[in-house]
Amino acid sequence: MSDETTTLEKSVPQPRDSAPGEPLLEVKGLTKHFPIFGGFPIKRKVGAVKAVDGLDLAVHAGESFGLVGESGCGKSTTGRLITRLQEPTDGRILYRGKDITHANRKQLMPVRSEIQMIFQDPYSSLNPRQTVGTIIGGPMEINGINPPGGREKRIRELLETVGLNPEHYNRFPHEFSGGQRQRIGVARALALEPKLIVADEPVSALDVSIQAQVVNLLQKVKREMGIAFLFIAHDLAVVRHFSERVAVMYLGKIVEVGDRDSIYNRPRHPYTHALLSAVPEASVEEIEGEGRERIRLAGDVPSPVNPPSGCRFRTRCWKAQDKCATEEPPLVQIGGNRDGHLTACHFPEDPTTVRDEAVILDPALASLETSHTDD
Amino acid sequence: MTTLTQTEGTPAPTGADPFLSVRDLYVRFSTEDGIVKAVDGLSFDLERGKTLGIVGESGSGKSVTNLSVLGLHNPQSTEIRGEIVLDGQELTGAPEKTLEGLRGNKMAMIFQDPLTALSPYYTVGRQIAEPFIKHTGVSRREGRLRAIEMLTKVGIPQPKLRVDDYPHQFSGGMRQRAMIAMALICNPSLLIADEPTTALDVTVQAQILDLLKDLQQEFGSAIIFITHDLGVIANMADDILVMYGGRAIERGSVKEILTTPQHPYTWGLLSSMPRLSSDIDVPLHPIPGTPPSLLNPPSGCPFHPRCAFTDKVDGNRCSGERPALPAGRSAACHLTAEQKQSIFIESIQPRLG
Amino acid sequence: MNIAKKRRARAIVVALAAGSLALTGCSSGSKNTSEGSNTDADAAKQQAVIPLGDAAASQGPAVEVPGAKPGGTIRVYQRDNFDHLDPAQIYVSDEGLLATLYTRQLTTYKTDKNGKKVLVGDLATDSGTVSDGGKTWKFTLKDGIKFEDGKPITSADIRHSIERMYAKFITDGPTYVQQWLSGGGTEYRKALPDGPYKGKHLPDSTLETPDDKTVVFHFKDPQPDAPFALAMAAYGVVQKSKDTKEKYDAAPQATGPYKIESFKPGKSMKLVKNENWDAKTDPFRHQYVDGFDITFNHQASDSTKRLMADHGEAKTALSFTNAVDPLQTREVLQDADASKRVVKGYQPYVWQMNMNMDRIKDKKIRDAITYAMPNKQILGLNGGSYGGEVAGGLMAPTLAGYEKGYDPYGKLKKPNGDPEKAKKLLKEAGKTNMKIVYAYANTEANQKVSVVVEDALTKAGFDVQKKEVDSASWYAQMGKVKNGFDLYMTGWGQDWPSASTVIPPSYDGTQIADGASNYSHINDEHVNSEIKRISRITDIKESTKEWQKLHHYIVEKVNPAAPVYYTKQLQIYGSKIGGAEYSDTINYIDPTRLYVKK
Amino acid sequence: MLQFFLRRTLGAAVILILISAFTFFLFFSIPQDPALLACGKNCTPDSLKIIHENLGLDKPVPVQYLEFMRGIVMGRDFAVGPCPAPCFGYSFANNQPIFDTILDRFPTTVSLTVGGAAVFLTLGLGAGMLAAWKRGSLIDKSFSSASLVLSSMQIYFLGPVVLGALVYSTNLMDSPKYTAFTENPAAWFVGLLIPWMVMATIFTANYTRMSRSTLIEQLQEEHVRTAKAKGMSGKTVFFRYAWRGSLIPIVTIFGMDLGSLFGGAMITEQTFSLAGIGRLAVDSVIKTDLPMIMGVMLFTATMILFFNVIVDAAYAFIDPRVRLS
Repeated sequence: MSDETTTLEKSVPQPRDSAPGEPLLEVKGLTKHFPIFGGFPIKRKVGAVKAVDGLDLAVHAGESFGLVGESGCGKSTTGRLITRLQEPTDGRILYRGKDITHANRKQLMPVRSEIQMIFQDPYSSLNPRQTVGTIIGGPMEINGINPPGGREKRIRELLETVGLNPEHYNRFPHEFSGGQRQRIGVARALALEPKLIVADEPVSALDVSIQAQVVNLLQKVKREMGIAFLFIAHDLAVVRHFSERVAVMYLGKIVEVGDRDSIYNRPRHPYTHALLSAVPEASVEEIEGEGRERIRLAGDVPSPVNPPSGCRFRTRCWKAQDKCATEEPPLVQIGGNRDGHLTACHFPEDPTTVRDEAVILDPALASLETSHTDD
Repeated sequence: MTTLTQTEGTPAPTGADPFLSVRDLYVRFSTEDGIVKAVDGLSFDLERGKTLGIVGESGSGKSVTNLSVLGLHNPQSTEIRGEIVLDGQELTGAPEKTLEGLRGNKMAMIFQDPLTALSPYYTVGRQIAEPFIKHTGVSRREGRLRAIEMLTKVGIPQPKLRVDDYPHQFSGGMRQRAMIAMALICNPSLLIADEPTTALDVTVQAQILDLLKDLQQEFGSAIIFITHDLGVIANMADDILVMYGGRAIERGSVKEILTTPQHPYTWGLLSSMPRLSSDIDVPLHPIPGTPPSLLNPPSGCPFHPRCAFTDKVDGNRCSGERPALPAGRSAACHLTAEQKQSIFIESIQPRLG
Repeated sequence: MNIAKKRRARAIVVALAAGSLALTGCSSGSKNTSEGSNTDADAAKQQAVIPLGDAAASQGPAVEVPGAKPGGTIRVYQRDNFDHLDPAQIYVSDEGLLATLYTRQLTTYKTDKNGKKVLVGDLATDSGTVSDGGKTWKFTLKDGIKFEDGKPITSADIRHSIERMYAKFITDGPTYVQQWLSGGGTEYRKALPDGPYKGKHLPDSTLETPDDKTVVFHFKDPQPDAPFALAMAAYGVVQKSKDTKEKYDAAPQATGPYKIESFKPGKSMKLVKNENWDAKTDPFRHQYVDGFDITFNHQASDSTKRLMADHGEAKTALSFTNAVDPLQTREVLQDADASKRVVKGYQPYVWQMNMNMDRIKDKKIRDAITYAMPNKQILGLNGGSYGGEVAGGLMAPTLAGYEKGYDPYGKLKKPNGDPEKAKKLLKEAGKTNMKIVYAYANTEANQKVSVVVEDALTKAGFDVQKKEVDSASWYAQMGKVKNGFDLYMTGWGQDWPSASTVIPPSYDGTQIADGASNYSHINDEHVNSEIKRISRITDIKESTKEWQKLHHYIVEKVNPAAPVYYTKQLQIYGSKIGGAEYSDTINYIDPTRLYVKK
Repeated sequence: MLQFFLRRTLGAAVILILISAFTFFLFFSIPQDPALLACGKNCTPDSLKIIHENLGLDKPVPVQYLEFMRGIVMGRDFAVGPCPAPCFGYSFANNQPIFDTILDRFPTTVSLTVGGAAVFLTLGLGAGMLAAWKRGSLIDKSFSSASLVLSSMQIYFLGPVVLGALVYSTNLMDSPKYTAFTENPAAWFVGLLIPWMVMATIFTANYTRMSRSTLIEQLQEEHVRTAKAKGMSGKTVFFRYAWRGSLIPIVTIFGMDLGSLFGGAMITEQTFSLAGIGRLAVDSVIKTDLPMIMGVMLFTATMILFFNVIVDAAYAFIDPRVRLS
């Protein structure tokens, strides 16, 4: 237990570009296991998808905290747990120091308006039978908020804020393009003047040229209204652009967390390295294959039903040793890290960005490339 | 090249006849809402062993183009004009039997979502072996052996066992490997990859992209690589064709397109995407507006409603006159070469960091 | 015969099938509507007392059916399964009819050369010898009568057949003879609680079998009707060594001209010739056809269509008990070919509108209801003139003592009711706008009937409260003493052509109990004492006259139930069926006379 | 696979117990004395009492239920003699062993159901395939309109019409009749042809439409396009890839239709005067014949459950994803 507490303390650093003091949102040991039923003769719980498995993080007022990872790492579940769309199996969620982990509907009321969510799919997250005005006004109505000047006025203001024509108040979602719909989603989230927005892949369903529009909008909202973001995305470049602090998740756990510069320029965890090296860049270096690490992991992410023992990344890690299988590395500030840069690894990489030699773990690639060099 | 109906010019002539040559391709299909002008006068060439990247957003016509190369469009609702010549053989209007003989054999395709693109009802091995059996006439047993060989090649562990698995027993990355095995089993000269890594995680994407490149080296196939991701294309392609609104609007080598793009749309694409190396404090530069509807494409230059530089062009040329895409390294834009260069150097390049 | 068994499952369904207005008054113009004369003639035959035949009349073989030839199999379309084959359990017309083919009793009915009905000895040499003031009846068995297995029928078998009816598992059949021998109600069962199965027997003072050929019944009271009762199928003989108790119900031994070769309950039955039946011993049955091939589940509409179409097997087919579907009656009668292949006759049932005398105590009101009743309209909804005829009294035309034209309430003259008179009577009683609770079963026909009844009563000045009752439990609910209703229609039929099987069960005030058949709860001193008195009269002619008188008293002086209609039956048969004739004792086509035309 | 069947059997047993208990107690909740059935004329309270004792109706309902259920598993002794398991008792109405009666009637209903299903699956799927193959053609259009008309046909309407046309007025065929298959397969087939056709009409229409639309849907599936892209011929693509996928929704609907199929069989029995379970069910309810009601309910439920297992097995056969998860 003492171990966990130390980890916890260390995981809640005071980031440089955020105000000191009590974090807006604090998550301790958050866990979500989805039970799997089966067996004979009577169906019973035979296992669990360990979607989120003991997660600690803190988001401070006005900051953007990025959560990156590949599919199945639990980042979206984390978002839904924090917004209480799903019930956590274990752990605590503190909002402004108040425990809302298992708060009921009534207790949640005041908090609900302060934590809002933006969803990935702008097509399915808006009720097609409601007008834009109704959709954006919905949260106000549910929470019984009557802004001065009336709801409609407020809604028109919001439409303007997110860059939509206030005249379109009475239109239906299908009359808007994907990017515009996502703007509607943002307007709805803003309607209650939240303190924290959990944005789950807010731009990944959009066309490239539209993504930037929405990212800029979110940036503007964040700056002008001082709203904190929990920004969940798989696109490392977008997260880097938007978030001051970033956590990298792998199989339900945070493997590395730190400020933007630490994560992107001085990553310590091999997985962070692998992830960064895999991002294709539209640059000349990319064309010529220079200047960046080349790490090619083997296979896919293991199943969260039976995650590997010890360090969960060890099955795909080139540095893995026996210790990795037996001992789970704690998420701590290891030697050479800056304040608040925590890494969960027994054998971290050097804080230099670039590895000279390529790491090719994929057997097919390895054999193909050997045969080519033999030619 | 002034009339509206005139097509984009022919690409720069190369030494030999191109392996694949598409000329003045028009694809239209009728839907309940009207006629969709999916591809509107497209021409390009591809040489053996080379990779052509086609970049575009949704609705740019990039996928339709390639389905029509293989003749996979619905013949009842689709109208195709133009020439598609593969290795000297005319494909438009070719009888279905001929196309059947070519598909999966000389030309193969990899689709975006390997989960839906593989039949859930048959084993991976059977699906991989099927085109081989059909096109070479070997026995099932031989087909199976070949499938195992291909699975080994694309890096499926324990291929002798996994050959009898069903697609849903494979992980996403493995399924895409199986798709690649299936596409390459007959050693096709032309491989069309339609967003083959979009559905995959980034680490898996890196494996698949490298795999494709390595296999291309081994098989010597020409590849048409379709994607919306400029990063991926930078990694994969030799040449790039940028498509917008059913037309090609810029053509060039990878390096040319990424370092000295000429079309305002390409500028927009490049400056709107964040990069791992770009400045963080400056906002992104999105392209205003939304991609055009192909039911009712804009007149003149399809990009003009979203273009920030129409005022630099005299009169209403942008909205009234369709700019041609000249042969070779070029962009379909009414801006003069000087204008393009100065705008790029003054306002675009700084944004790209 | 009795409608009591039918009542739960069957009468209701009959009424359902007859639920059309199509026939009301429509048949008058068609050519084949001579229903008047010939059924009147039938009724006239029936209203006379059936004489008891002597030994000569009881001898076989039966008078040959003109033109009859042996051979062939007859297809039979039946609606309902034969639920009981054990004679002791038989109380319904369907099964009673079937029983005439495979089982024999001490007595039976035959039609003599003059077309007159006679009660004759069947297994017995004659219709019995009476002594001791009507208390003792002696029967002597014929020679050469055998069971299906060739064993001769002896008096011990007759004794066994009677004694087994005391056993607890026999619950469905009639109880006349048992009660006459050993006491009324269920009292008689105490005389032999386990039947003959545990070695006990009725004492000789009750039932005596002095030798193999002789059976003597010692009744507690004079029972002039004993030969009639013993003619019921229920008193068919059961061989002691072959008695399988409950299981006998599915596989009885035959004594009649046919035996049951196979029986699949609810599905099919095959009858074949019983080689051990000797025509010489049988005064009434024939054995022309080789067998009967019976299938069930044929609704009247189905059997009618098949027989009318007369294709293939239907040519040699008929239905024992299905009437012509009322909806197709006109079609059948107008079809030149089909109309030649029909027979019709009376059924033994009278439908009456009971007036609950516990609730409607004033006779003036009961009379008002009787006058108001729209008999013809009700009949119209139940098959019209082919489904029956308007009743003036409560005794059916098939009953000895029936008087044609008896009509104290003018129902024949004003068959649609006399609302004026009803109104006047009601006013006299000071009950104008009287609330009256009228119950009816929830079948289509009865629902339609309820409308015309309500209409007629309303016109007469009643405030009608309609109550719909589930048809399946109709008789169970009406049979309750405190049923809570004023008005409800029931049907009743005789067990043999004597008013003694109609008047006592329906109008004896001492018999009022839950489940009993005195539905109107009439409890009149005079009626009660007369029933007791007339039941003891040994001379049948005399008693018939007395019943007639009592009938008049009940209808005119008490009026417990408004007569509605007498039932009739129209049947159709295939073109290759010969000998089809309506039997006034079986109340259907007589199956024993049938042959297949070549 | 074994586990699957074991689990299903166990589940089925639980369902059957629930159904039986529900039926039994529901039966006694209606104010109707089943003893009346066996009580002739002069039915007095005394004679009813005797019948109650005979039928065991004098015991408390739960005791009766337990005895009944015990009889099914272990057999029972009646006054008539022993009744070996599975013993559903003797009919109140005609004292026949329930089990024998049902066994006797069952082949008819099963023949109707299975035959009818075979007819509509063959015709419906065949027509649907043809329509999808020739999409937009005259065949497709005429099938679509025909199926619209036919799907509004009811057995009790169509039955008499067909009988009138084929049997009564033209004598082209004999009246429908059940002959045991084991006895005379040809007579079995000919005798049930009309009922099958009539019974299958609505289903055929529905399955034509469904099979057409699911096939068209499947033809637009990506994996079908992949098959085409591999160079598979049109026929292979249609029959091997699209058709197989289209079976899954059809099997699903078929599983849901089982109940109405049995219902349809019952109506068909009435319409064509065939003695099957349906007729038995109606009769036993009208007559308040409890053991028969119970027997019919349990048999029908078992049958439906059994077919459901078959449907589930069919799923597994068609779709390996079901098989292996």
